[in-house]
Formats: sequence, C-alpha cells, structure tokens
Amino acid sequence: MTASPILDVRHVSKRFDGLLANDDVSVSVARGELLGLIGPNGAGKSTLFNMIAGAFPVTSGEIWLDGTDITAVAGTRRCAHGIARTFQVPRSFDTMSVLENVMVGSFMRTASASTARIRALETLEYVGIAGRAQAPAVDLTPPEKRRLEMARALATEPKLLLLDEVMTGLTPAEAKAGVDLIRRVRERGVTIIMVEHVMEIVMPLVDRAVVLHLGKVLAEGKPSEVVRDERVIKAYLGDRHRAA
Amino acid sequence: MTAQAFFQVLASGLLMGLLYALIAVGLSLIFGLMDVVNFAHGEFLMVAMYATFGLWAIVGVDPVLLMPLVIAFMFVFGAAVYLGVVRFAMRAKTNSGMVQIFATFGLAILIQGVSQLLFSPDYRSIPASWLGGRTVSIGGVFLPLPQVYGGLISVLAFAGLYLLMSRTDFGKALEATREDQGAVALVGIDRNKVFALGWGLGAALVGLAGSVLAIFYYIHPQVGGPFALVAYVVVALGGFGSVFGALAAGLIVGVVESFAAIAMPPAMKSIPVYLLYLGVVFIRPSGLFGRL
Amino acid sequence: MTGFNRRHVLIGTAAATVTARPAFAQAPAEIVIGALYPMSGANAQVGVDARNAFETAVDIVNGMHEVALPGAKNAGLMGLGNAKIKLVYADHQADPQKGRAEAERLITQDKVTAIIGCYHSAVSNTVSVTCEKYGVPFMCADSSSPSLHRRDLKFFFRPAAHDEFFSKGMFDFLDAQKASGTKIETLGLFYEDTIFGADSSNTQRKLAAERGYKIVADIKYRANSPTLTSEVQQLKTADADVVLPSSYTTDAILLIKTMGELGYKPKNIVAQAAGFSEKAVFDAVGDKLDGLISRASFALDMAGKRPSITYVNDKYKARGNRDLNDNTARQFMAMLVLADGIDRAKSTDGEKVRAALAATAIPGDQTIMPWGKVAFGADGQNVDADPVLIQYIGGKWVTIFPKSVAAAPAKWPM
Amino acid sequence: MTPRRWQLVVLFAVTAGFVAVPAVLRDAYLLNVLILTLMYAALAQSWNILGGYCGQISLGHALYFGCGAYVTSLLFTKLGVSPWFGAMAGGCVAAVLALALGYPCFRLAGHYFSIATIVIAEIGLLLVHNWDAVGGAQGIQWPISRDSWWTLQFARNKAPYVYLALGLFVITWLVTYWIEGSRWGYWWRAVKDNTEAAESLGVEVFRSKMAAAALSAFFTAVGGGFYAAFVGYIDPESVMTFRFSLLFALPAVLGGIGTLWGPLVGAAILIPMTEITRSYMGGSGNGVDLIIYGALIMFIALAKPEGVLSLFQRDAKPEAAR
Repeated sequence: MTASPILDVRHVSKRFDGLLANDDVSVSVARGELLGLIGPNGAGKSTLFNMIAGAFPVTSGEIWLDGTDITAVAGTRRCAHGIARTFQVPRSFDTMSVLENVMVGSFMRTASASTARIRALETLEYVGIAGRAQAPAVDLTPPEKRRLEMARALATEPKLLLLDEVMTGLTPAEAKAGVDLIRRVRERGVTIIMVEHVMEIVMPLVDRAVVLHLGKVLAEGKPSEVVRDERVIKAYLGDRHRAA
Repeated sequence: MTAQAFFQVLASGLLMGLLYALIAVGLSLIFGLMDVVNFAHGEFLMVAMYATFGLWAIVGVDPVLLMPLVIAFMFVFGAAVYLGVVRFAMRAKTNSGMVQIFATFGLAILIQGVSQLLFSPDYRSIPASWLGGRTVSIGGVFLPLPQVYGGLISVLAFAGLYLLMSRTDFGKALEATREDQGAVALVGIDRNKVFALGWGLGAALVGLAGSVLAIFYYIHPQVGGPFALVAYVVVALGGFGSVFGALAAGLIVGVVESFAAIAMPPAMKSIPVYLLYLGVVFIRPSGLFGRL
Repeated sequence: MTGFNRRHVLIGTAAATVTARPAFAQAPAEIVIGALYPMSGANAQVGVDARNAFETAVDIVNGMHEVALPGAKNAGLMGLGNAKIKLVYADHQADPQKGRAEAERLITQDKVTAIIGCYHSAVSNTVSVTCEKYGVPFMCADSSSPSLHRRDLKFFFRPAAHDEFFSKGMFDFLDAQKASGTKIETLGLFYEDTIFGADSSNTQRKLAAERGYKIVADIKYRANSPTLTSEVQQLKTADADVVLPSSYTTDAILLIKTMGELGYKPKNIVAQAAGFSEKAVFDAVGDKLDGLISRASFALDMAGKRPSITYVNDKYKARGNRDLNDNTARQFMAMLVLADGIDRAKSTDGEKVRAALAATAIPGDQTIMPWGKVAFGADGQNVDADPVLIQYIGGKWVTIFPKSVAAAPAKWPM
Repeated sequence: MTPRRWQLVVLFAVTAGFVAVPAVLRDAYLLNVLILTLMYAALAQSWNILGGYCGQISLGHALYFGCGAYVTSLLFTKLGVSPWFGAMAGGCVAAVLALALGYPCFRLAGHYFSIATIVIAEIGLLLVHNWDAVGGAQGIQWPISRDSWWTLQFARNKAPYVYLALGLFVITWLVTYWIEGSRWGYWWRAVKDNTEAAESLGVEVFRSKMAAAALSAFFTAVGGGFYAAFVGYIDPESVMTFRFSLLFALPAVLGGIGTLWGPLVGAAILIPMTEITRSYMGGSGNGVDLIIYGALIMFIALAKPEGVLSLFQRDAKPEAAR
C-alpha cells in the first residue's frame, strides 16, 4: 500500500437552495482502506456520498482520485476512473436478467459481449447469486437485489466502491452474510466507503470511521475511539431524542 | 393593428384559453393522481358534447340547464372507464405507461365507432339556445355570450377545484394518493375508490367543457382530436399534475394562438404554440408549474 | 401515360385468367360497380350521402322509369341483356394508400367493371392510377382538383366541372354584376389548407389578377381548427366587397358562427360550394346565410328546365331525408353516365367500356344538371360542364347565373 | 447452438416462408395486406430500437417517415434519382434530424419527452403542408412508369413489393439482433430501465439515446421511402400525421416492446385486423369496423400487457448464458 491516498476530498461544500448540506468537509481515504461514513439523519452523509459518486456537482472544494482531480468529471465518466456505487434503494434493470444486469457493469472494461458475460458470471459466483443468473432481476428478493447491486458495481472493476446503506432492512443472518461479502471484496484490494446510519453494523467492520454532523466532520478515527467520543454520543443521542 | 382589433384578439384568445384550460384540467388531474395519460381524452369531450346534444334533442331543455345532468353522466362514465379499462392497464409489471396509452387509444377508437353507430357520422349542432349566437359588444370588442359563459364556468370550476382539493376529505385523499400510493394503502384509503373518483372528477370537468362547447360548436365523432392535442400541450406546458399550471398554460396557449393567427399565415398558427412548449420545457423540463 | 409494356400486358393476361372476367357471349346478370368513399372518419357523412345518391341512380337504371334520363326507361342495361347493376362499397378513410388498396380489392376480388369515387382528390389520385394499371374505368364523380385530369390517364372520366371551371363561373358572375353597375372591387379569400383549398385559391388568385379585382384578405386556415376567431377578425378588418370561402362542413359552420359572434356581416359571400351545400351547415347556421351565393353543379329550382330533377330528388329524399346537393347530384349523374357507357359498350371489358365512355354524348336535357352536354375530351374531362351560381333565399336555393338558366336576378348585397 | 443463434434460424425459416407466399398467393388485395404487415413490422422494429430498447417513447416518428417519403419522392420526380438511393438519402437526412432534435429533447423525461416528439412532428407536418416547393397540400405524384426494379414501380405485380418490405424487415431485424447482443444493446436497455443506475455503471446515457435515435430515424425514413414508391403518391396528410406515429409504436407494444419478434407479431395481428375490418365491414358507414378494431386493441393491451409474445415465453428471456 502506497502512502498517497486513493481518495482525497478537499474542503468540499454543498449548498441546496440556501441549505448548507456539506460545510468544508475534508476526508482522505487510504488505498485498500474500509472507511465508514456515519452520522445521524441529515448529517450530510448522502450528500457527500453523491458528490464523490458524481451524482451532483460540488459547490466548492475539490475531489481527487488516485492523484487526479475529478471534481469536474461528470458522473458517467467517474466509473471509468474507477468509482462504483450501489444505491440505498436497489435500482436493478428490471426488464433484464440478473446476468444481463451485471454484464452492463462488465461492459465498462470490455466491448466484447462474450468477455463481459464470462466476467459477469465470475462476479455473480463471487457474490454468491450465480444460481439466479437467468432469473429476471425483477423477481429477486431484497437481499438478492443488494447482492446484484454489489455484483454490478464490482463488475466495473472499481478502485473505490461506494456502498450506500447496504445493510438496511436485512435480517441479522442476512446482514452477517453481507458483512462476509464486504470483507472478501476488501481482501481483493478494493477500497470501500460505506455509508451507514446505524453504527452497530459498521463499527466492527470498518478500519476507520468518519462521523458527519450537521454537514461537518465531527470526528474521525478508529471505530473504538469514535464510539467513545463525547460529541459523537451527544449527536446520536440528540438524534434519538428527536426521533422519539 | 388598431387598438380595437388588438383587444378583440386578446379577448378572443383569453376566452378560448379558459376553455382550453377547462378541457385540459381533467387530463392533468388524472395524470397527477396516477401518472396515466388518457389518450381518449378528446373522445371524453366528444361524448360530453353528444350527451348534451342527445339530451337537448330528447328533453328539449336548454343546454345551460342540462349541464348538471351532463356532468353527472360524465362522472359515471369516467369512473366506469377507470373501473372497466384503466384499472386493468395498471397491472402491467413493465412499461405500464405504454399499455395505458394503447388501452386508452383503443378505447378512443371504440368510442368513435359507437358514436358513429348511435348518432350517424353527420355533423350535429344545437341551432337555437339561450346563448347560442348571441354576442355583446363592449367598445367595439365583441364578446360572444357562449364563450363568456364558458369562461365563467371555467373560472368557477377552477375555484371549485381549488376548494375541493384543499378543503374536503376527498381532496385530501386525492392529494395523499398522489403523494405516496404505498403509504395510502397503509392508512386505509381504498386506492381503487380514490382513483375511480379521480377519473370521475376528471371526466366531469371535461363534461363541463363539452356542455359549453356543444352550444357553439359542431358535433361529430371526430370532433375531439384537435382539442385533445391542444389539451396535451396545455397540460405538459403547465406541468403534468398541476391544476394551476393547466389554467395558466390554457390562457397562454389561447392568447398565443390568437395572436399567431394574425401575425402569420393562420394555417400555421399552432407552430408558435408548439415552439413555446418546446422552449419552456427545454429550460424547465417539468413545465411551468410541474413537479418532476 | 407511357403505356403498358409487353411484360405488363402479359401479366395482365395472366391476371385476367385468374380473375376470369365474364365472357360477353353470355350476358352477365349483374354488373358490379365499386364505389369508394370515406365511410368512417371526419367525412363519413359524405360516404353515407353518396351511397344514397348511387342507390337512387342504380334504382333508376335497374328499374323502368318514365323520366328523361339515360337508361331510365328500360329495366337494367339493355346492351347487356337487361343486366342489373350491383354496387359494392368500400371505405377509404381519406387515405390515398387505403383507397388504392381498396380499389385493387374491388377490381381483383369483386371483379368490378368500373370504380366510382372518391370525394377526396388525394384518394381519387391514387385510385385512378390503380384503375389505369388494371385497365378499369374510373368515374370521378365529385373530386374537383384540376390536376386530376392532367395526368394522361386513359381510363379517367369526370363528367362534372373542376375547380378552374367553378372559379371561372364565379368570376364571370362577378364581372356580370360589375357590368350591371354594382361596385365590386375587393375580394377576401378564405380557404382551408388542403388540396381543395389550394386549387381553389390558386385559381381565384389568378382570375382576380387577370380581371382586375383586388385581394384584400388572403387567409389560409388549418382545417378543423378549434377556433377561427383571429382568422375571421382579419376578414372583418379587410371587409372585402365579396368573401370567397372554400371550406368543408365543419369549418363552414364555424366560420359563419364566428362571423356572427364578432359582429361581422360580410357584404357578400360567394362560396366554392363544398360545406356551403351541405344540409348540416344550413341546419346549424342557415338563419345567418340568407343571400349566400354558391357555385353549383346543380340547382333544384331548375326543375322547370329539367323535369327529371323533381323525380330524382323525391326518390333521393326518400332515402336520405335531405335534398340533392352539389355533391350528391354529381354522384348521381356520374353513376348514370357510367351506366350509359357500360350499356353502350355491351360488355364489361374495361377497354370496351372505356371506349364507350370516351364516345359518350348525353345531351344536357337528359341530365339533372345545368350542363350543356356530357362529352369527354381526350383527357377524360367533360368540356361542357359549366357550373351555375345559386343563391340561398328564404330557405331555398335560387339559380341566379348564368342568365340563360337564371330563375331570378341576384339579391345583391346579400 | 445458443438460444440467441436459434433466433437466426427462426428468422431464416420465417423469411423463407414469406418468400414463398407470392408464389402461391396471387390475390392482389391479400398481398397488399402482407406488404403492409411486413412494412409496419419493419417500421415498428425501427421504432422499437429507440422506444423499446432505449425506452425513449417517441410519438413523433411520422416526422422521419415523412422525411424519407419526401426526400425519396422529390429526388425521384425532380432529379430522376432511383428510390434505392432516395430512401438512403432520406434515411441520412432523418438521422441527422434525429440527432439535431435529440440534443435538446433527450434532456426531457417521460411524458414531457413524448409530448415534445408529438409537437415537433406536428410542426414538421404544418411546415410541409405550407411549403409549396415540396408540393404543399397537393403532395407529390409519382409518374406512371413501366415496371422496373430501378424505379421500384410495378403496375400489378405485388411480389416485388413483398420482397422489398420483407427485405426491409429482415434488415431492421438483423440490426436489432446485432444491437441486442452488443454493448450498445445492454446500454440502451439499462438506460430504459434505470437511467441513474446506468450512469453509475459508466453507461454513456446521452450518447446511447442519440445513437438509438439516429438509427431508429434512419430505418423509419427508409420505410417512408419504400411507402412513397409503393403508393406512388404522397401528401402531408397521408404520410406525416400523428396517426402514423401511433401505428409505428402500436405493433411493438402489442407484440412485446423491446423484443426481437414483438414488432412482427404485433404487426401480423394489427395490420390484417385493421385492413380486414375496414374492407369487409367499413363499407356500411355505421362505425362497426371501428368498434371491433378499437375493442380488439384494448383487449390485447389489457389481456397481455407484456405483449402477445409473452404468451410464448415463460420467464426464460432470449438472452441465455451459453
């Protein structure tokens, strides 16, 4: 692992119609790292996530990927630079089969349909839904859909994988299987950023956590340190109080 | 152009615009409620016109008095179309939009055929009525009474619609259903019932327009087409689902068309209207007042 | 017509063996004629009316009638052993492609001897070409585009006038009015954006220039438009001495209603028939049309000079619950002309019927029309189909021009 | 052999079947129905490229159809250019037009896009209607000429038109087949199903839409060129009205949108139904033909929302592994 970060978010801000969703956020992610991006509701996690993925532009600041300034690179092109993502609510291609869904991802790195098919099958094997390859994507169960999203993203052969609340709504058993999968992906050398609302799921899994609160970085560090941070506890408690 | 001619063209455009808005708002309402474009909308208008004509011929009462009957008939008709046709079109798992378009398109042809069978393809009109053919002149600007009546009805309908949407339980149910169809089922609102009522309401609004139009327009099985095209443009220009947008866009289309027919060869008067639509959506992709 | 090449003729013969036209040694009991009209869509009523006109004509041909019309006296067609005419109807929905396909079906499946049609000039265009290819006569009853007979078609026949005749008749009338001291200087053209409107307005524009009338309004409008207010406003502003509308039923109703709504009373209207001869228009706005002048191929009040008119009109009215008008009279007469041709051909062979039609010579008093006679030029156009002008007065049509047939002088201004 | 390859075998068999028809069927009317069926199958397949695969529901394809018909007719009647080249030229003009219009229009979504296509086609119709240099309302008449493959004029012989329409269908089918198996095909379907997800996977959404539009417009216009040569007369009302735009989409929807065989199956049901109800019931003028026709469209749309083709396919999609 080299010292230079794979992702460098520098002083990024985002403003929506007067609302400051991200305020001077700087985050650096090392190669091969598994980073948890956490925070209570409305902390600005999704905003930051979407700006890294390129779904919408930054208001100010810069985003660097592997030594390249990608701030101005359009969303479609970020995938070619090596950023892949999943969606909070899975967005499968419902008129296509599972295999075809993943092939769309494979086509990022090859124009040949036969190569894409082979790679897609390998990826399906890897995420553990190869048996459903021919099923219409629309017929998958919710956990299967999450795996499909993961497979599709992995098929683009990303350097950086962005996971948006992939554990939400899963049963404990399903979540455990999901955690295993993420570990294995990470062992392949893919850098991962996970956005999670519920801390309990991510903390045992991630190398490092960044806590966002009210659009700013509140704390960052080892999970064990972060969960003991006074400010973090307060922010989350406040959130719970509000929720109650 | 003299000032008098200017105001005449403006007044004519506004009166026609109010009618366009009234024709379009039912379409917009149905769309906003459930994301369905009714391709038989022009035929709804035609049915309302024939209903007015038929009642007039049988009962012999002035079309103005027949209006409530026509609205009631159209309400039932619209609800029946939902329950008998559209409900099934919505079951499609994929591309339900296209299925709805073509189911209602088939319905449109069917209605045309039935009208031809029942009323013959001849051009009908209501030659004598209280308002028909009467006109008032204000400073040399002529305001035909049927259109003035239509304009008033349109304004009242929009006011009523506003109250209905904001003040009644039915309006709230409509609003809730369009906001979130899944959540509605949870709170126990019967989705099918709301949709059927929505279609009834949409058709009743077209019925209103048809009962006015029958006073001063000819009636035949194909009469709906040109109005439907205007209605689609009005709805899209105003923003799908926006009631106020339909009113604003109807007026804009009426006035633009009216002036275009003076400024250029009238055979091409629709072109500025179409260009206006394109110009607006290229800048605002969800129309003037639409939510995307 | 570049003519059929050898191969074409061979194919034709091959087709003939398949379709097996009746041999004329033994006269057929029925002569089938195809009638192609819009039977659905915006102009379906035209098809329904045409049907009644044709049935009336066929009734007269097939039965024995004491009336001065060709083929009326004896039952059926004498030349073919009193064979009866049978009509087959088809719907072209105003689509040239469908018209062509239906024509082909009528020719090959129903084995029609001739086709009559088609109201829409665009459809008559493709149907006549199809008939030409199959060597089947096409009787153009009521399409009035002048371009139709200028295509060197051998099997095309039009007994009625075309738009140039009609417009010329209208301008002759205007000239005559002017000569008698009426002031007519300015004209307002109002025409739909179709072949009909284009043909009509082009001729009118040309004639106006030649004869020294000033066109103060030249308004081409979109047919079946939801509103004509601004269009009429322009007519009103121009306030021409004569308004010349070329409109079909729907727009004619809307035009007159809108004129009333805008408080515009035109000084005079001289219409290019079409909508202004349809019952629906007078049902709707007849009260506003008193004094309207229209060109016509037909006038009911000429019954004095043409006794057959009353006879035919009564029969037609019994079927269609309306009087004969410009269109239906032309349709009726075209059918008689066609029957007369087949009768004289003594055959159902296309070429023979064609030759017989080309030799048609029906004197004017054997028609219900004001025509001098029916005799076709080499292009298939009847050269002696001069129109008349009629005026709508007190709910009735009165022939006002030309003088030779006029029942009364024109009421001017309207 | 992969299931995909089997599709080629089916195509071959279907083509062979159609080639044989004119040898046994001589009836001009029925052949005419066959020609229209194949032509609409080809046109629906062209529409399907943009509407079915890429998910951009155009209801303005009459513009491209008219473009092909007009360019072909003008080149032939004014310059004597063979319709073979005329149709190609018309196709190219339409493709360029589609790119120019796609640039702003593909920013629009859903019904706003569809209405924009309707409106643009209406503008085209009105312009041609009022443009005297291209015949205006009077249209363009093809001269009556001797039978020739060069001018594509055949007086009574319908077989050449059957083969031409069949050829057009086979070509559009093969192009669609090739696309379906290529990266473009996957991209287009991804764009149709979920644009945002497609973008996140590096799919060139805008380029995909533009490519699909150009290809779709090209073949629609070639079909227009064929139609002009076949009918021998065109005017704006008979080639550019909204009715045509619907007729291009309808077979694809009825047969199965975004499928290889949907357009042919849909056309094979719809066109004979249209023609036969009109021919054998339309003469009465009482509208019964419309009632039956409308009811059938409605019935098919409601009974088989995924298209008639879904009757034959369980859940196995044609794209199978190997």
